[in-house]
Amino acid sequence: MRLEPRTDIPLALRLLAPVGAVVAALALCALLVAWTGAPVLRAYGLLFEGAVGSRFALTETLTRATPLILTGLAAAVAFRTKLWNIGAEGQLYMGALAAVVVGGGMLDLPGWALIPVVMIAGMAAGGATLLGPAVLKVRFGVDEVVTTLLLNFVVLLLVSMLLEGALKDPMGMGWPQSAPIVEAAELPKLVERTRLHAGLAIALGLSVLLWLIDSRTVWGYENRAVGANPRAAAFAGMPVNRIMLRTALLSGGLAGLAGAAEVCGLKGYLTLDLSPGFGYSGIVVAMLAQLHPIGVVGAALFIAGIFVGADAMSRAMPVPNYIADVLVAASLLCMLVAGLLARYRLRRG
Amino acid sequence: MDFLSILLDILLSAAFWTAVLRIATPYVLGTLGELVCERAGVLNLGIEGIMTLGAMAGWMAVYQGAGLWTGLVVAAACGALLGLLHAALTVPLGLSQHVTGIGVTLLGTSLSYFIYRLVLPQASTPPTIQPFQPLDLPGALAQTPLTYLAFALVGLVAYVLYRTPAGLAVRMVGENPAAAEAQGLNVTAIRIGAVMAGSALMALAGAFLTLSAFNAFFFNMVNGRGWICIALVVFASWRPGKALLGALLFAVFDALQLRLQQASGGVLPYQLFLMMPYLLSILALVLVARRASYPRALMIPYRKGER
Amino acid sequence: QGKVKVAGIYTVPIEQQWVSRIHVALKAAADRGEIEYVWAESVANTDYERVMRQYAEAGQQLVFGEVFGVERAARAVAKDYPKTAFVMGSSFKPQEPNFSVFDNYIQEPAYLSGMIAGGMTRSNVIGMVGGYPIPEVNRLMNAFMEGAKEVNPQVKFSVSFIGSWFDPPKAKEAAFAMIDRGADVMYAERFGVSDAAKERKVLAIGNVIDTQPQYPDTVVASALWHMEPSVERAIAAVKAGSYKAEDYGPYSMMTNKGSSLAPLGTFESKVPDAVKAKVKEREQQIRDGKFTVKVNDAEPKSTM
Amino acid sequence: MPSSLKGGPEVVLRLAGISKRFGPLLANDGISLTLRAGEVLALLGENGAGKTTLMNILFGHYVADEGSIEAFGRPLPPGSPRAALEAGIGMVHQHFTLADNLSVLDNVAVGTEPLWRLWSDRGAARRRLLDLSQRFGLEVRPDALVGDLSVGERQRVEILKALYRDARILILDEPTAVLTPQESAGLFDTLRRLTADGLAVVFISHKMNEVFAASDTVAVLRAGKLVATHPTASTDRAKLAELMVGRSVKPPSPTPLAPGEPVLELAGVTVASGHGRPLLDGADLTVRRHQVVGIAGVSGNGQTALAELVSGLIRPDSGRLSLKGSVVDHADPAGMVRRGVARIPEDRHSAGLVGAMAVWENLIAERYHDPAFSRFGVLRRGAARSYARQVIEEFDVRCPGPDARTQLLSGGNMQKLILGRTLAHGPDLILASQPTRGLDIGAVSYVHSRLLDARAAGAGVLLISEDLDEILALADCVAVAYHGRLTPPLPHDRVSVSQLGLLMAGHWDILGDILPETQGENGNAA
Ligand SMILES: Nc1ncnc2c1ncn2[C@@H]1O[C@H](COP(=O)(O)OP(=O)(O)OP(=O)(O)O)[C@@H](O)[C@H]1O
Ligand SMILES: Nc1ncnc2c1ncn2[C@@H]1O[C@H](COP(=O)(O)OP(=O)(O)OP(=O)(O)O)[C@@H](O)[C@H]1O
Ligand SMILES: [Mg+2]
Ligand SMILES: [Mg+2]
Repeated sequence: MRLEPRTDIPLALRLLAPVGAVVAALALCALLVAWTGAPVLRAYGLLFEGAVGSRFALTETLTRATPLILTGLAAAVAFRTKLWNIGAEGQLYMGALAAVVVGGGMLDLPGWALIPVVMIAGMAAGGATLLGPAVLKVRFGVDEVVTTLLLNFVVLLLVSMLLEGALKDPMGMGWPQSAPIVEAAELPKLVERTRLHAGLAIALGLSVLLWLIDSRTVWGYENRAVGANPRAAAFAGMPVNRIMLRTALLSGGLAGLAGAAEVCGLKGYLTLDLSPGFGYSGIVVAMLAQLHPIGVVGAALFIAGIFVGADAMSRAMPVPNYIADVLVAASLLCMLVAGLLARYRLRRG
Repeated sequence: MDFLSILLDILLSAAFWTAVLRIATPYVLGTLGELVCERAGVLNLGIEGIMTLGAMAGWMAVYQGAGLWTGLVVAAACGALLGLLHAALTVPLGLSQHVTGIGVTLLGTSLSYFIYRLVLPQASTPPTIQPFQPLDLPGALAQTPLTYLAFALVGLVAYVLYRTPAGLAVRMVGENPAAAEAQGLNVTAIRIGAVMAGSALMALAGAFLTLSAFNAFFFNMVNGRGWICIALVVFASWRPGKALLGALLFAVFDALQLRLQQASGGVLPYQLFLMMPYLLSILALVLVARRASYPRALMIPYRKGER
Repeated sequence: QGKVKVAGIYTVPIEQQWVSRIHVALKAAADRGEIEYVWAESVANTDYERVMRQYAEAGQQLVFGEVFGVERAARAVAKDYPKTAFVMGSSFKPQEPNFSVFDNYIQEPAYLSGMIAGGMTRSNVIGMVGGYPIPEVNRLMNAFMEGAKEVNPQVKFSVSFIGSWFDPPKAKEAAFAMIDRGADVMYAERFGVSDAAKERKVLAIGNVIDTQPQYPDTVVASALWHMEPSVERAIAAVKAGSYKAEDYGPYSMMTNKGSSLAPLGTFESKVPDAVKAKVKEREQQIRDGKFTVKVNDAEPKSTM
Repeated sequence: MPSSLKGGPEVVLRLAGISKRFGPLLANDGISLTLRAGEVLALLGENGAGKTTLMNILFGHYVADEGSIEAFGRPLPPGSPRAALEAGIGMVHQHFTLADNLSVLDNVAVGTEPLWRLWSDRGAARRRLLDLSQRFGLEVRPDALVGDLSVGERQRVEILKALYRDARILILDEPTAVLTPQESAGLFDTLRRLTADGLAVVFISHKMNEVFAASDTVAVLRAGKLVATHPTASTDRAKLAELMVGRSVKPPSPTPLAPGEPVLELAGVTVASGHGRPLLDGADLTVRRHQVVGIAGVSGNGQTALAELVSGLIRPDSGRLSLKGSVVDHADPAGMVRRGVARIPEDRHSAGLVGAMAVWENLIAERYHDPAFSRFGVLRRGAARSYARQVIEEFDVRCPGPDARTQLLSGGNMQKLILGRTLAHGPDLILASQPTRGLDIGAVSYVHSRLLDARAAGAGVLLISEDLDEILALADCVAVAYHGRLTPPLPHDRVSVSQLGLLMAGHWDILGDILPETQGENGNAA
């Protein structure tokens, strides 16, 4: 058996593939659900309901998708240029750190001015965090997969140190958390009485913007060239190192923005458990989207929906709530296979 | 006491080196496992999940009445199984090794938790087993059999890689799969085999945590050790001997920070000490980076008849 | 049929000592047939608010949990569901009308266990390994240190934090490191510490839960937390329709049987009588309200 | 053993009706061939004619859609390189299949022992390798890393790989494409020794002189079909060329032109290598308008450094590089393009083009900052596409259109793409580094005529090539590179191939005979 690339992919197949993937994942996990003794069909009904079945479910899915879109974009822009940034988690925390510092009352500005400043501060901090590994890569050829990965631990410890030291909330009763940001720095809610905040709008706007940059501008062109063949790009006269560093700033910036948006839109202050691995999930999101900025939105919504839905399901049934992560993982893997089967056909010989 | 004499004091104590060997063991096993996968050209970011599954499955087997060694076999088998999943997706299908690996980590971790909770729904104190005991030997030699096993495996893996036809085949498919195929080797089978073997080693690293270092399974117990192994493989320039060295070095940093943290009398934030192993690893990477020669086909999928 | 519907929302697995005390108390109530109990564990703080709402929407009458990382959001949810009773682990004040707070105020038995530790150490070095220096941990460590110093002014403490709640092998290594440097009594805030003590044949003091059955020759005493008084009080109030926001903190104290010093058990005969007498005296004073253990949430430091 | 009807040597290989499709493309169309022991069969055909595909089917890399293969009278199971190896077929691939990080011995021995054996007998393997290498005059160092070897040495390793497995049929896919003349000659020597032993050889080449020098039979493929099979002796160059491309191909004939002012001058340029001998060592060189200056030399004598220097990828450590009379201080690729240098890189796949990008994107790669192609950082895609259509048309790049992925172009068309990118703007200096390597004769003649057109239009051409025929056909004068040094320019009509060969080997003492006016340096350059 071998795989043969399809020359053109029928639209039906393109649409059917993700559906098939989800069905396959659900079928696989049905075994686990059945093992717990819960009725499988009802469980999946509840999953669907929990993900999109109500205004509340929908806004929750969107809320959870927001940081995923941003970290997904962070991974996508970096991977496009073959900068393997596995450190979005750390960059996210650095962005959040900057947000609580800048948004914590240091500046006395009205909301329309303060929010952009805080977001940009978050981006700057995230970008600066990735700049280090990028410089090491460009300068000394140090593998960035490893440095960015290791920096995640360092950043988390740094945040922990600051939360127990300089940034500790004096009103926090000793709990390691930062003082809350000022009200002017809070992102407005998109829907009343839900958690959905303007971070989603920022994320959506950025994915469109990045898509335009990628496909229409000199920047995007250079990024793609360097990603596909740095030697040829350098030969043609492109400043490869500068492009690499620029990409690092952007990618880290997007991850930092994810952190800032979580702080300003959702949480209001910084703790050590701001992110349940959004940085790592961003990689998954980006690759599911095949690094396409618009696709990132879809992939993030998908991952968020599965998680929120399965989590809700586990609440209504005697199923351990770890099923949510199992389902996300299974859907991811099935989605990868389905994407492949859409692009290739299976042939004998 | 001034800093230097404290340092000297620590470094000269047998207990320190006992701790180093103990701490190094899971890193040695995990790094070896990752190394075998990467030598065959497959990055395995599933390591964290595979270690978690190994820790859970090995422990669960023993908890259900199996012997400790049987538990190890069960862990290795479960690891190999997850490895097979990773390999099936990344080798014949050529899917992205990054994403598949992260997917495998997520799956391994969540599945372990799910199964653990399903089997022990009402545990409010983690149930325990009787783990491997340190051998009754003097000083740093007083280790559990698993530590000895890990160190023996370094030699074994090195021997297999450099002295057997199978090892040469593994290195070849990691360097240039097209060349391996032109020599009549089945690239797909060799890669799958290597990933499974490597994953079994990773699972042993996980099982060490529950069957030797401790006696119960905990959620989040692997705690990033797998990611460190990935860094150690790069540090080791994909060589088993250097992997051992890297794991020992990391363990030295870790054992040292635990001791310095106490000796510092709380003057410095404890996080600075916890950071030390990571920062020193990055520094070590910068120093070896120029000389590292990675397997050329690493992360590049090979599909027969495609170019 | 008057079963109260109760939900638990925990940010960590139910094996984590702190949470396990709530879980055990609620489970006991469920076993007695007083409540219907459901729970969600390992809920990330990002998701905490959603889970609270889902339980409230699902008609749970009483919700237990810990909101240390999500104080603001949790209180907002409570406002939105005034008919649901929330009893949450928190360092802050209760919030009218339905948001009650509790915490592990077990500094009293911790103080007493410190006295025993101070009396048992030969090397005058006591090792303490913690996860993170949060108030819930610091408070007990500080009380413990005070108690030890009362009995044994020479005693020195070695403190370290491992930066994780869930890494017993690492806690064990930290404990080994202390024992290597002379500690002969270990304060076991984390799982793993008692194992190190057992392996090295030194002593350990338990915390929050009683681990002497697992380590009969190692664990001398433990400061225990009992959530039962709080849980029973809340259930009764909900049942009676008289539930209101209040501070459940006192129900974790010794006077209300919310905490206790575990029986010495296997160490009954090994702890010097003088020490035992002193502890007994202090214990009585605490019960009588004649002695208060200071609540000190500052990060404890090594004194070596 | 059944012998053929004619009573000649035994038939060792029989391909019958081989067809292979790649999607819509019929790469091989009912091809039948036979090969006899001791025979050398040359397989000719344009780029993309299907030669490699046919050989890949024979060796089991691909599975034919139709047809069958017999080796030594037995059917060969399809799709298994292992079966092919076991049947005595060895293949030297068009692109080397060697692992750079492994030793020569490892590369040769891998897969020859049972996989589950608990040890490998490296001693025996080494003895066998050395023995073979001696027997066939293929000198190798068993413990050297392949990555450290020259292309010629790698070629030897590839052949040894096949011989090590007792190949009785050897397939060589463009084995000389990257070899120097000396290395090629060595290869053909070896082949003669092998065929004398009864080995049968299929060899693919674009170089006519090799076909005539080495083959007994020649088979020509065109667009997947076998169009002719002839004994080599009964045919000639022109006829073969016509069979291949379907039309007659004329060799280039440069018209004499008076050289103009200098466009490129190197004065005492040295480029250090980081270790040992410098890459370029006090090189002096002048290229004038209306002039083609050829650089001849065995690869590894400084040509790459010279090309990188003129491309702007590296800078001289000492000495001076001037363009059109002004010294270039901080050279970089973009600066060189701005100064009117057209650069044709040695390696079109990895340095010349971004394979994953569209044709139009590659065509503007050197000048996307030009206001014609971008404004305020936004690409003008329409303008770029229509420009690309123009270049495609003008340079006869055969591709579906400006949006085609560059990867899918054949080597010849990739080269035309690069020509189009660089020559479309009336350059002052053209750096042509191995411009026709691996191209078929149709494509070669196209590239040559383009270079000569540019020369006529006033450009100076620096032609770096390992193909002496090419240099002698195009260059007005030749400089030979040896150990990083360059001879003075030698007028092409005053120097012969054999003299060039001596100079390339370092015998610079003959310079005095060729250029009586200069004092022949100081004898041997070595
Ligand atoms: N793996 C493949 N997938 C798709 N098409 C292929 C593949 N390999 C070859 N082809 C097609 O088969 C045709 C023949 O290619 P092949 O490599 O055999 O040409 P060739 O005669 O060896 O050319 P050259 O002289 O340039 O080496 C090509 O035009 C190409 O379109
Ligand atoms: N992945 C692919 N899928 C489809 N066709 C391909 C692919 N790769 C190459 N081809 C086709 O193969 C043909 C020949 O490609 P190839 O790379 O062999 O060119 P070439 O002329 O041999 O190059 P070179 O001069 O470098 O040897 C081209 O016509 C191209 O369309
Ligand atoms: Mg070919
Ligand atoms: Mg070719």
